[in-house]
Amino acid sequence: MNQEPLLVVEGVSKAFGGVLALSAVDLKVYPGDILGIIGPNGSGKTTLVNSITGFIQVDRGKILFKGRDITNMKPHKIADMGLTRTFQVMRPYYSLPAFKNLIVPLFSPRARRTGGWRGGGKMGSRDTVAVDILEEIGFERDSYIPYKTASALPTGYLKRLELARCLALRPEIIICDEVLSGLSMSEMASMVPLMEKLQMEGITLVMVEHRLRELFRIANKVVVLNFGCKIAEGSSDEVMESKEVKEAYFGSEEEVFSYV
Amino acid sequence: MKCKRKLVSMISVLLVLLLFPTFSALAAEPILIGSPLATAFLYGWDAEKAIKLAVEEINAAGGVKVGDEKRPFKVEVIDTRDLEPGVPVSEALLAVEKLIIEKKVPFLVGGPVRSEAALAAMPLIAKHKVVSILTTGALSPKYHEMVEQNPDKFKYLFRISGEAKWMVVGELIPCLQQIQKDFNLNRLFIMVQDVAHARNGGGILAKVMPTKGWTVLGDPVVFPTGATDFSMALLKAKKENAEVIIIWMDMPESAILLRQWHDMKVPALPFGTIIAAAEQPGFWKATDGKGEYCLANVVNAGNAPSKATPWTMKFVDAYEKKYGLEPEGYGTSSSYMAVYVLKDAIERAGSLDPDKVVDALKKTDLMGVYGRIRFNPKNNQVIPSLDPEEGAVGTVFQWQAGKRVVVFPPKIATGEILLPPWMKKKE
Amino acid sequence: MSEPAKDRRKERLDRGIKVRTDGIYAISHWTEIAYLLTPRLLFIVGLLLAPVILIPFPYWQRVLSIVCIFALLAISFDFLANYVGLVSLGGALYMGVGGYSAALLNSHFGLPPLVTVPVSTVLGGAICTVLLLPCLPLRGVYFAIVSLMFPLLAGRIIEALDVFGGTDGIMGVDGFSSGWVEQYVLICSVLAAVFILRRMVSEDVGLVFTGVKDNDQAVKASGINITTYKAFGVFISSMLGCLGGACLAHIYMWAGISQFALDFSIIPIAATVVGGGGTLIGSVIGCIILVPISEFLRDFGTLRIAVYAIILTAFIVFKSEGIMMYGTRKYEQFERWVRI
Amino acid sequence: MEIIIYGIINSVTLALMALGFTLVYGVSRLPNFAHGALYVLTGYVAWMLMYRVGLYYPIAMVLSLIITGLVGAAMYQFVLVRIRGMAISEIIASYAIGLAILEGLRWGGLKGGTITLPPFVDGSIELIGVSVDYQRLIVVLIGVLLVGLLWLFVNRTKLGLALKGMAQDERAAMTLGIDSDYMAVVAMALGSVLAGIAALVLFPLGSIVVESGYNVLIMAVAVCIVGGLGSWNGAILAAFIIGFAQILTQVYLGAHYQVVVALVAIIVTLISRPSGLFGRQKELEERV
Repeated sequence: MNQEPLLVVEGVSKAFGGVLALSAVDLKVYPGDILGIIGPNGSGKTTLVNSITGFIQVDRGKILFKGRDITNMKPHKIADMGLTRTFQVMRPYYSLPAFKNLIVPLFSPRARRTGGWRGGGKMGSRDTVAVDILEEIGFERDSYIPYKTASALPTGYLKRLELARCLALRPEIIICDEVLSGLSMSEMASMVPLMEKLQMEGITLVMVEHRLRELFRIANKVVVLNFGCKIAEGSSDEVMESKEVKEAYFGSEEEVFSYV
Repeated sequence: MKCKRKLVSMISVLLVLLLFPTFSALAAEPILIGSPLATAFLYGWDAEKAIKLAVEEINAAGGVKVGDEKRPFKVEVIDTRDLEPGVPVSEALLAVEKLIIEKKVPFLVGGPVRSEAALAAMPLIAKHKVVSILTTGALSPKYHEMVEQNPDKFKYLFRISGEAKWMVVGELIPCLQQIQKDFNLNRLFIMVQDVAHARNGGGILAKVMPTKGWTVLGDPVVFPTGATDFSMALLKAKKENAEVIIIWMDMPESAILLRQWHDMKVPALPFGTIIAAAEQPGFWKATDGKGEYCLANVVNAGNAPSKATPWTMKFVDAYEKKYGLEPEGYGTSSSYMAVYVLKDAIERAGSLDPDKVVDALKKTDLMGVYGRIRFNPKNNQVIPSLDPEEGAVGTVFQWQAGKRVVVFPPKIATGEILLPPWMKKKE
Repeated sequence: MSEPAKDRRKERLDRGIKVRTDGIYAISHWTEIAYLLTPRLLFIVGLLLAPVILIPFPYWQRVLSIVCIFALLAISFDFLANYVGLVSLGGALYMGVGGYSAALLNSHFGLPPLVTVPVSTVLGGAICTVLLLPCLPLRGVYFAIVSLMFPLLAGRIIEALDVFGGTDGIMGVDGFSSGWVEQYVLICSVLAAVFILRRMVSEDVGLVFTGVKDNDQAVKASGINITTYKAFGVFISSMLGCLGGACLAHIYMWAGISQFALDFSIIPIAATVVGGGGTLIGSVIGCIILVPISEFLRDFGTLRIAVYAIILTAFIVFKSEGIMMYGTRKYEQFERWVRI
Repeated sequence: MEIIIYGIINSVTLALMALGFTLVYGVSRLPNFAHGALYVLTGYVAWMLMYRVGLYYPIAMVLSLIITGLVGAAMYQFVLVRIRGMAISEIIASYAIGLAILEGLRWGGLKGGTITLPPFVDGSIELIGVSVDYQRLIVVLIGVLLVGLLWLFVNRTKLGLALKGMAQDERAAMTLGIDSDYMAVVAMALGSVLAGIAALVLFPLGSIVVESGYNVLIMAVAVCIVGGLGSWNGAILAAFIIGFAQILTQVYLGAHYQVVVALVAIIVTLISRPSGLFGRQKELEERV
């Protein structure tokens, strides 16, 4: 991969009160990557996501997206450039049917510029486009599921809904904050091919995860955070072998296997 | 969608609307007087009591002679709420409209009380050709100035109580001159409330007094309505050796000012041009007697016991007999008088026709509770004077040993101004 | 309704006719059409005819105008609170800005009421939006408190600076050419506001507003600037308030500091609570109920406010859904006890 | 000099007004907008007991405090508990109750500003060339005493510690066996009593009028917001900032800007530093 990196994070630091949540984290994401970010609880993963997407202001460091400086830009501007994210705590618009949840992103300037999903132009109303996207992401089109109110959907569908919300923007990068956690085995099993499919369609994915096994299967590069510092980077195998990771993250070897 | 409930509620509202006005339409015989007053506040309730007293007396004496028949008065009091905090003036206007449109009153006696409400009501009252005599509250000179500018449109609007300009030029300044002569005091400190008439009045004083040999200490200190702490201004007055403090506030909190003045022993005579708290008989109790030596202007004679005319004490006694206390705020005697003036005008006009009554009112010349009542033909404002034989006299009194002693104008005075013991008479 | 027993619960079911009228079958039979149209027509025709019905009671015609002004404020509050998620306790700000701008336009530039009302609606809306712009990032109680402060402050500033006529206010504003113009301008505005807004909130834009209210993070992440939409919401709602204020200024031929009075902030909220928040029509119904009550209670002086407050508390605590929601439920559903 | 002395007096006055409000909010996250009404109620009840019933002043004071405490507790127990957590409903309902109390009192005859409580000690004293009446000194004294006692109560007694626990994390406190509803009732009663104490020491300076209820509420809210809602240190600091700012504007700008100062302080604080001077990060997230 000799391309220009799509997303560059340089020396980003962020402190809450006296606690250093991120200290000088570097990151490079290339087009087509699936980058995994792992780390124990409280290691600053979500803070990193929030910093990149502009939801919190960083203290130091620089974030570049497609060569443009997006450090501390407003979240909606960053999303408008094509860098979207999902939320760890899913909060869909519960009172609305699933497909209506997508109206909001479809109404955004970016979605209107890019002409909705697929093919561009005025391909029917936003409702049809929304159902198309949901089908894309695994909602059965002719079933009642896309029309069900969001509050009645199971977790698996809610996670997909989060992804669908990102897809509606036709993003270049999706940063997935724990889309796999909290899912049942079968739900996860169908989620992994979905991620791969998105990669095939040319979307770069950054996945922040707890579930190491599935992540290692799809990620082509993994970054490990601990106490706000990057302690390892590389392919999944390299990371697994890394001594720092084992010591800092997993503790002892027995625990590694019990965890994975 | 929706709403059997809505239907039910709408119908019931309509029903109530249909039924309500029929009650009041029945009594046609008496002559209705509408009184828009802020009945929960001083200047409202005292006026209400006075108007009712006058109506009772007139009816007991047989009523009003209109042409050949004798008809009684009937008062319709309505709460304008215009002195309540947070209530818009439009409420007062709605109340006035209710009197005019629904109760169909041909005459208004009383408020609205607050100056801006009274001013705002002018076009409305004029539009309906209702004869109105303003008796309480509003002191703004703008009221009769508007009448003067637009004599045709506003010819129905009279004011029988005093107004701010005369109070300053005709009463306050001469009274201060007298104090200067008697006690050799000449350092003046001005405290006013943040309302138009008070600020204007304070401004005029600050401009005029230096030409009369007084030293005015700084600009008037303006307090917001409802202020409860006056110590900073009092300290300043004390530091700058003020000798007379002019207070112009129509809020009850002014009692606090006087308590603070007493507690701090500020060596200056408090002179309330308008000082709502001190006007009331209950003031002595409210301040535990700390308001002694406070001077207050109650606009018209009769609001405190005096011998301005033979009628004055008669009114004061009747009021005290009926309500158990002496007349209260500055709108009391004028409200009482307005009913009699109206009766007089109706009897002379011999009809209830507004234009005829207006003409009769303009020719009023009656020896009343506070002197000779005549209206200035140009602006329908009662003609003021320092002599009860000449016009409507004001009253400045001083609290002395729990009593209100009238000290100005000299013609009706019942006592002398006293200085508080902690003030030394200058030589 | 009897006391709920332990072994049974209340079940609510949609009425058959409600279900039928949800879809295309709504036009299949006159009963269905009537079911749908009656309440709406009742509302529209009732409001439109009200001035005519009230001809014998001219005073109540005027009360109707006041009802409409409060209704505009209540709709404005309801829309902003329940669709945009900004609880504004400062309806009086809109009222005052609208009133002052209409009065100034009329007395300084001599524009007739039918011009000043729309102009000051838009102008006032813009002014209020600009004033509130710095507060838009605040949420919930904090926005509520700041918005409550604005009208108080505006009144104080006019008082202290002695501008726009100071405490006397602006007098000599032209009235509407007749009572009919006044009433129908107001009634049509209320109806238009209700139906346009109800349509708008169910459109895609409305969904974005709902999104801003429910989950602004997700809206931000969807590449939408929430401040723009909040500002837009404030603009719409302040336009309604300013419209009311402008009309009030012309009705009473006067504008003054007391147009920033607390009543203009409190009564619309009370009406919305009583009528049912989030329905827009509910707030109008609330005003239709509360404002006349206030008139009946006038003879009792300040007790009126106490009664008002008690009604308000009772509704908030015991029937927080409001009359409108309650009515809708009764109209569309029936209830029965089932054993469990 | 007088700026300092009267600044302190004014600040302590504000702190007294705000203490009850911030206590209730701190413990149970309940913005008690009936605060001003409870303030006036205490003064009125004390006056009634003294002049209509004829009790001794101290007894009347204690009794009126008890009554106010009960009213506050009842208000929570019967009304506010049903709408816990819905902030806007809480504001509207408590404000409405306050309104009902205040306007009911006005209707029942509390008007005109002719009734007042006697000062504890009459007279005044020269303090470094500035004359101050004793009552104001007592206000400062009681204010300081009250803050001290409150601190002791919160940090040294079981009930106080429970309240503090509630204030910090209601759920955690519940898991530790603290009955949160009971605590909220206690806090509400305590807050009402604090409002009552403020009324009893402040009313002798003025007269008992309904309007003071609204003023006290505005000032209490202003102080608490500037200081950070629920933060006691913040409230006291904010009372001093606003207190001195008011005195300074009164001296240099004019008394009618006093309220403007408070309002501007609120708006500026909320816009620039939404959590107030002493607010916590968690609250910041709630607000912005």
